[in-house]
Amino acid sequence: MKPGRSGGGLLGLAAVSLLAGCGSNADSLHPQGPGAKDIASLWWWLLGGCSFGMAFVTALLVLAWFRRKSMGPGREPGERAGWIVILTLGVGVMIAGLVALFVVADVFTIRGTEAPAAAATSLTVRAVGHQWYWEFDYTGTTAVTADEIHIPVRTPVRVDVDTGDVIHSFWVPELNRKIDAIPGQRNAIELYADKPGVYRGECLQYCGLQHAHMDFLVFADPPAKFKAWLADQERPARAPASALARRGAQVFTQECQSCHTIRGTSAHGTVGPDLTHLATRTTLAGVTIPNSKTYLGSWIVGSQRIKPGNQMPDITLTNRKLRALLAYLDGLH
Amino acid sequence: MTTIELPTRQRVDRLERMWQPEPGVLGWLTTTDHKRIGLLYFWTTLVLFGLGGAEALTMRTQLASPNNNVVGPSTYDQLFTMHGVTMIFFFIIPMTTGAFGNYLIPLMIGARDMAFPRMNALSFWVFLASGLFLYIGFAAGSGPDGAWFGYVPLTTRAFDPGRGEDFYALAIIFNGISSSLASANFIVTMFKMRAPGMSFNRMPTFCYAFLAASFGLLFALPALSADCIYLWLDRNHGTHFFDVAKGGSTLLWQHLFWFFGHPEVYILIVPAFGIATAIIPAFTQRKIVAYPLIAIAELLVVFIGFGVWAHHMFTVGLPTITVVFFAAATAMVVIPSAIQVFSWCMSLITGMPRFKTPLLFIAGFIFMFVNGGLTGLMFVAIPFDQQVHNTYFVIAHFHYIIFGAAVFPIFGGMYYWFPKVTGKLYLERPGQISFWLIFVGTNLLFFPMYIVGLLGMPREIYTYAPSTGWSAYNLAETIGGYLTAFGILALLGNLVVSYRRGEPAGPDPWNGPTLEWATSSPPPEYNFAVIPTVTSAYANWDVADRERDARNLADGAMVLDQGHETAVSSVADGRFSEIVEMPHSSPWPPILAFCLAMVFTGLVIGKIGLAAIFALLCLVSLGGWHWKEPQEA
Amino acid sequence: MSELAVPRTTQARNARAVARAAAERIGFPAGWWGMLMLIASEGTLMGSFVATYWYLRLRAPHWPPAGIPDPKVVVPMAMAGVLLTTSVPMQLASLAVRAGRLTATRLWLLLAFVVQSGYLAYELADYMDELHRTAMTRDAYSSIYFLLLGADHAHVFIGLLLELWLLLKLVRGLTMYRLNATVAIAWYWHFVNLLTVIVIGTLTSVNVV
Amino acid sequence: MRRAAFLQWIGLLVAPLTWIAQHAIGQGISQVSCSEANKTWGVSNTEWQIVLLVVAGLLILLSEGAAIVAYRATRAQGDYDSPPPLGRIQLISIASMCTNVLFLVIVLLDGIASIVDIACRQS
Repeated sequence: MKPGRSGGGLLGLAAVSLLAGCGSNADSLHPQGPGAKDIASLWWWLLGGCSFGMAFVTALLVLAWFRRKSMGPGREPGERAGWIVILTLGVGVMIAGLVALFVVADVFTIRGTEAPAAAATSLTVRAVGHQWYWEFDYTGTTAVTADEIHIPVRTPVRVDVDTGDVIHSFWVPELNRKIDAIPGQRNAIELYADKPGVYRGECLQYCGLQHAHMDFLVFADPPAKFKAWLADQERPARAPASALARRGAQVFTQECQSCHTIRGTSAHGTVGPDLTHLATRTTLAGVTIPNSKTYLGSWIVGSQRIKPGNQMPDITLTNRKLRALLAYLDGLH
Repeated sequence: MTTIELPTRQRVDRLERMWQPEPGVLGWLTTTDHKRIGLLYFWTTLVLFGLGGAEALTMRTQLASPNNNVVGPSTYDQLFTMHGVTMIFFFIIPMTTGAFGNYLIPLMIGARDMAFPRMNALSFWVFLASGLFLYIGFAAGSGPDGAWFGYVPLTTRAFDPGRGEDFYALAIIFNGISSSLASANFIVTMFKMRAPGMSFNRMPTFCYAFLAASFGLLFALPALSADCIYLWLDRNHGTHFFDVAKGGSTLLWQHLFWFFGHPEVYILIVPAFGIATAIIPAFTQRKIVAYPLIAIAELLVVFIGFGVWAHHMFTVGLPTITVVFFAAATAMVVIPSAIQVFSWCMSLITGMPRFKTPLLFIAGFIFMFVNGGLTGLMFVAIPFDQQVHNTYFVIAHFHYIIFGAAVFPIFGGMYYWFPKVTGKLYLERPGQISFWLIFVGTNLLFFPMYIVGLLGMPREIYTYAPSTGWSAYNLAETIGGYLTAFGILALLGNLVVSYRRGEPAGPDPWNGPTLEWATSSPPPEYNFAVIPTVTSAYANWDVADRERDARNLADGAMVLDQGHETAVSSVADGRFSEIVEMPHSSPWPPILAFCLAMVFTGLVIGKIGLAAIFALLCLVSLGGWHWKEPQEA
Repeated sequence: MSELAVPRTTQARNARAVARAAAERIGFPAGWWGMLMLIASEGTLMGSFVATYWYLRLRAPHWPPAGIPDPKVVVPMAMAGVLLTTSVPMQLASLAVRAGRLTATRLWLLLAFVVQSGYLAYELADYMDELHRTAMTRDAYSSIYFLLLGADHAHVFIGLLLELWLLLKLVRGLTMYRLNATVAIAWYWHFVNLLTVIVIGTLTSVNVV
Repeated sequence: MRRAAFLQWIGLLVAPLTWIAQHAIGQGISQVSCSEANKTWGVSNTEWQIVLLVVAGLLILLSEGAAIVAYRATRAQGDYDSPPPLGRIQLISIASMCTNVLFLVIVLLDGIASIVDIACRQS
C-alpha cells in the first residue's frame, strides 16, 4: 500500500460541488434526532458552566495585570488569609458542579441515547466497516448496500456495528453519538431521525490510508417509501436490458467479479462492496464522488488517482469495454 | 560572596581543581556534570522540537485548503505519527525532566550533582540514541504510520507490512529506558541529596512537581513497554497477544497504552506547573499562596491520573458500570489543577506582579491551561465525549493542554533561567513581542479546532471536501500555525542575540527565591562553594543564611573539599547524614548507550545474532563502568 | 551544623570502619533507594504482564484453550518455595555486611548463589521442554504463558549476575560502595522471590479457580 | 508529637492507597462480571461493589481522622514553616486533610454509580 500523491484534486472539487447539493453535513450542533439533541443540550450547559469558569479566571488575571502598577521595592513576602476563602469557595463549587454533571450525564443521558434491544425494534441494521467503505446488511432480509443506509423516519433503528478488518468507528453526528467497530466485539447504537432527510456519517477511528474518505449517508425516508426501497433492494440484480449492457455484463464477469458481488449472477467477490443495486446509490467510494456515468468511469479506470491506496486497482479497459460496462452498471436499479 | 581573602581563595581553588572537567569534546562525551548533561538535553530536544514542528507545519499546509495535494495520504500518516511521538517522547519529557530538571534541581536543593551522575549521563546518551534510531528509520522511508497511539490491528503485520511500526515499538521501549533511568535518578536525588535542613516542608514546589512527574514516569512507562513488547512479538515472532482469532484482544493494547498514556499527559504538564510555581514568586516577590496544597496537588494530579485511563476508551463499548469508574476519577482529577490555578492567581493578585516576559508566559499558560482543562472536564460527560471523541474538538483540547500548558512555561522558563545559564540578560522588549506572537498564534491555531470538531471534522484525515464547510476554520488554523512558528523563531533569535551581546546578569537578576540564584551565573562545576544552609522553602530570600554561607566559606565549614564530595541527608527531614564522594567523568555511559543502540538495531533489522553480541558487550561495559568505585578514582 | 559531625562514608578503608560509618549515617543510602526505584519499575512491568494474563483469560471461553494441558502445579510451587527460602541467606548476608563480618557475608552470598543457580538451571530445562511440547506461537494463552514465565526467569538470571559481580567485588575487601551493593542486592532478591511466587501462582491458578 | 508523627503517614497514605485499590478492584469486578469467564465464576457485581464501597469509605474516613488529629496535635506549636519534624508534620497533615475529602468523593461516585446501574449494558 504505497500510493503516489493524491491526483484526485480537480475531480474531487467537481464532485463535491455536486455533492454540496445533497445538503448533508455532520454538524453535531444541529441535532436531528433525540440522542443528538440530548447530547447537544448537555453541551450547551457545559459550555455555559465552563465559560463562567473561564471568565472568572480571566478576570483574576486581568485584576493581577492592573495590580502591576503597584510595583515597588520587593517587600517582605507574607501570607494572606483571603486565599483560603477563594480556594474553598472555588473548589467547593467545582466539586458540586462536577458531581451533578457526573450524575446527569453518566447515569441518565447514557440510558437516553443507548441502543434499543434487538427485540424491541422493528429494524436492525448491521454496519460492517471495511478499508475503506461501509457495508450495510439489513438483518432478516437479503438486502445489502454500501456507503448509503436508508432508515424509516421516526423509528428507533438498532445498528449493530462490526468490522471486517481494523477498528473503525460509526458516527452520524446529527442523529447520535459514535460507537467503535472492534474486532471480536459486538457494539450497537441507535439511529432515530425526527424528520426525513439525508444525514452525513463518518468513520471516526483512524483506519489507514483512506480514513479520510470513509463517509456514508443516512437517508431517513417516510415508512412507505422505505418499505418500497427495501423491497427493491432485496431483489436480485436486473438482467441487462440492451445488447451493450449484455456485453458489459461479460466484461464484469472477466474484470470485476473476483472482488465484487452482484446477487443473481456468478459474481460473489467479497473484497469490494456489493453492487447489486449500484445504480440506486447517489455517491461512490465512501461519499467521495457522485454516482454518475462520468465519475463511475473515471473511478473504474483511475480509482487510485481519486482515492490513493484504496483496495481497487486501476482497471485498464478499452473504451468499448468501458462503455459496455458502464451501460450494464447503469442498469442495476 | 564576601571579600575573598587567602584561605578562602585556596579552598575555592581546591574545589576548582577537584571538579575540573576533561577539556574539549572529550569533556562533553564523558561528562557527569548535571549542568552539562542538562545543556546536552536542551540542544538535542530543541532540534527534535524543530523536526516535530516542521512536521506539524507540513500537515497544516496540507489542510489549509480542501482537496489539497501538498503531501499524499501515506506521507501525511507518517507525519502525524512522527509529530505525536516526537513532541511527547522526544521533546516535552526530555525538555522538562531532562533539560530543566537536570540543570536546575541539584541547584535548587543545594546539591553538587545528581544522586547517580553516571546514570544521568547514560539516560541522556540513551535518549539521543533512541531519537536517532527513530529518525533514521523515518529518513530511510520506514516511518511509523499508525498514529502515536498505534492502535492494533491497524499496526499489526497484516495491515502494516512495512518496518515503520517495528521502529515505533522499539524506539518507544528504547526511549522508555532513558526516561525510567532519569526519573529514578530524580526521585533519589530529591530524596537524598537535598542540602541539610531542607526538610519536606522546605522543598521548593518546583521540586515537588518534578518529583510527581518522575514518579509518574516510573510507574507509567513499564505498561507502555509491555505493550510495545507484545506488538513487536506479534509483528515479528508470531505470538497472538492482539490476534482475536487466536484468543488475543485488540482492547488489551488500548488498556495498556492508555494506562501509560493518560498519566503521561499529566507527566507532561506537571513540570510546567513546577516552572510556574518557580517563576511566580520571583516576579511577585511573594511566597506562593497555599504552599502545602500546591505541593500535594502536584503529586495528586499524577496520582489520580493513573485512574482515568479508560476515558480515552469511552467509545469502544465497555460496560457502563466500568466506564463510570473512569468518569468519576476524571471528574475529580480536575480539582488539584483547580487548586493550583486559584493559588497562582491569588499569588499574582496579592503579590506585586512584574509582567516581564517569563511571567507573561506564565499568565498565558494559566489562560491556555484553564481553557484546555475546562474542555477536558467536559469529557466527564461520557455521552458528550462519545459525540466529540476523535474529532478536532479533542485535538484542540489536548493541544491547549500540551502546547498551552506544557510548552508555554517551557518558553517562560527559557527566559527566566537564561541569565543563570549564560550569565547574560535577554532582551526584554523582543521577548514580550515573541510572547504575544506565540499567544495570538496558538489561539488562532487551536481555537477554531474546537468548532470544526463540533462540526464533525475527524482527526487524522489528510484532506477534506469543500462541501463540509470546514475550509475557513482550517485556513485560520494554518495561519495561526505559521504565526506561532514565527513567534518561536523570534524567541530563539532573542536568546541567540542575547547570548552574543546581552548585559551581564550577575548571580541573581530577579531576586529569585530558590537556591540556584545563590550561586554565580553560570554556576561553577561544584555548584556551591559551601553546602548552603536552608531554613525555609525560599532559601535565597533568607539573607541571614546566605551570610552564614559566606562566613562558612571564610572559616572553611561545609566546604567538603577533601575530594569529589557532596552532602547526603535523610529523606523526610533533610538531616545531614553522610558525606560521599561522587563519580568523576566516565567514558562508559556513551559506550553502553551505543551498545544498546546496536542491540535495538539488530532487533529491528531482524539480526538477532548482532543483537545478542551487543547485549553481551552491554554487560562488559557495565563491568567496566563498575570497575572503579568513586573513592578509588 | 558542621561536616565534622557526620561520617565521610566513602573514605572508610577497612571492614570495621565501613560498618561503623554505615551505623553512624541516618536511614538508607542513595544506592538502596536506587534499587527500590528499579524494583518499582520492574514490578510494574511484571504487573502489566500478570494483568495481561488475567485480561486475556477473562475473554476466553476455555482457559487454557482446548488441546493444551493444565500447567503442572506441585513441582513449580515447590521450586518457587525453595527459591523463596534464599531470601534468608540474602538477608543474613546483608546483616553480616553491616556488622563488618566480611567472611560471613561471602559465605551467605555463596550459599544463596548455589541454590538460586540450581533453581534457574532446573527451571530453564523445564521451560525448554515445555516449549518443545507447545509452541509460544500456538495462541494467546501460550504467548502470555511463556512470556510471563520467561520474564520471571530473566529476573532470576539478572539477580545471579548481580550476586556474582558482588562476590567478585568482595574478594578485594569491603568498602561502603560494596556494603551498599550488598544491602541493595539482598532487597532485589526479596523482590525476585516474591515475584516468582506471584508468577507461578498466576500461571497455576487455572487448577484452582 | 510522637503520635502525630505516626498519624501523619496514616493520613497521607491510607486514603490514596485505598482509592487505588477500590478503583482497580472495582473496575476489575465490573469487567469480570460482564466477561466470558464469569459464566463459570459467577461473580456478582453489586455485592462486591457494596462491600468495596463500605470498606473503602471507612478506611478513608479513618485516614481523614488521623490527619485531623495530627494537625490539631501540632497546630499549637507552629505552622508548616517551622523546623522539622514539626513543620513537616503540619505540611503533611494539612495536605492530607484536604486531599482525603477528594478521595472520599471519588469512591462514593464510583461505588454508587456502579451499584445503581444495571450490569453489563454497553455504554
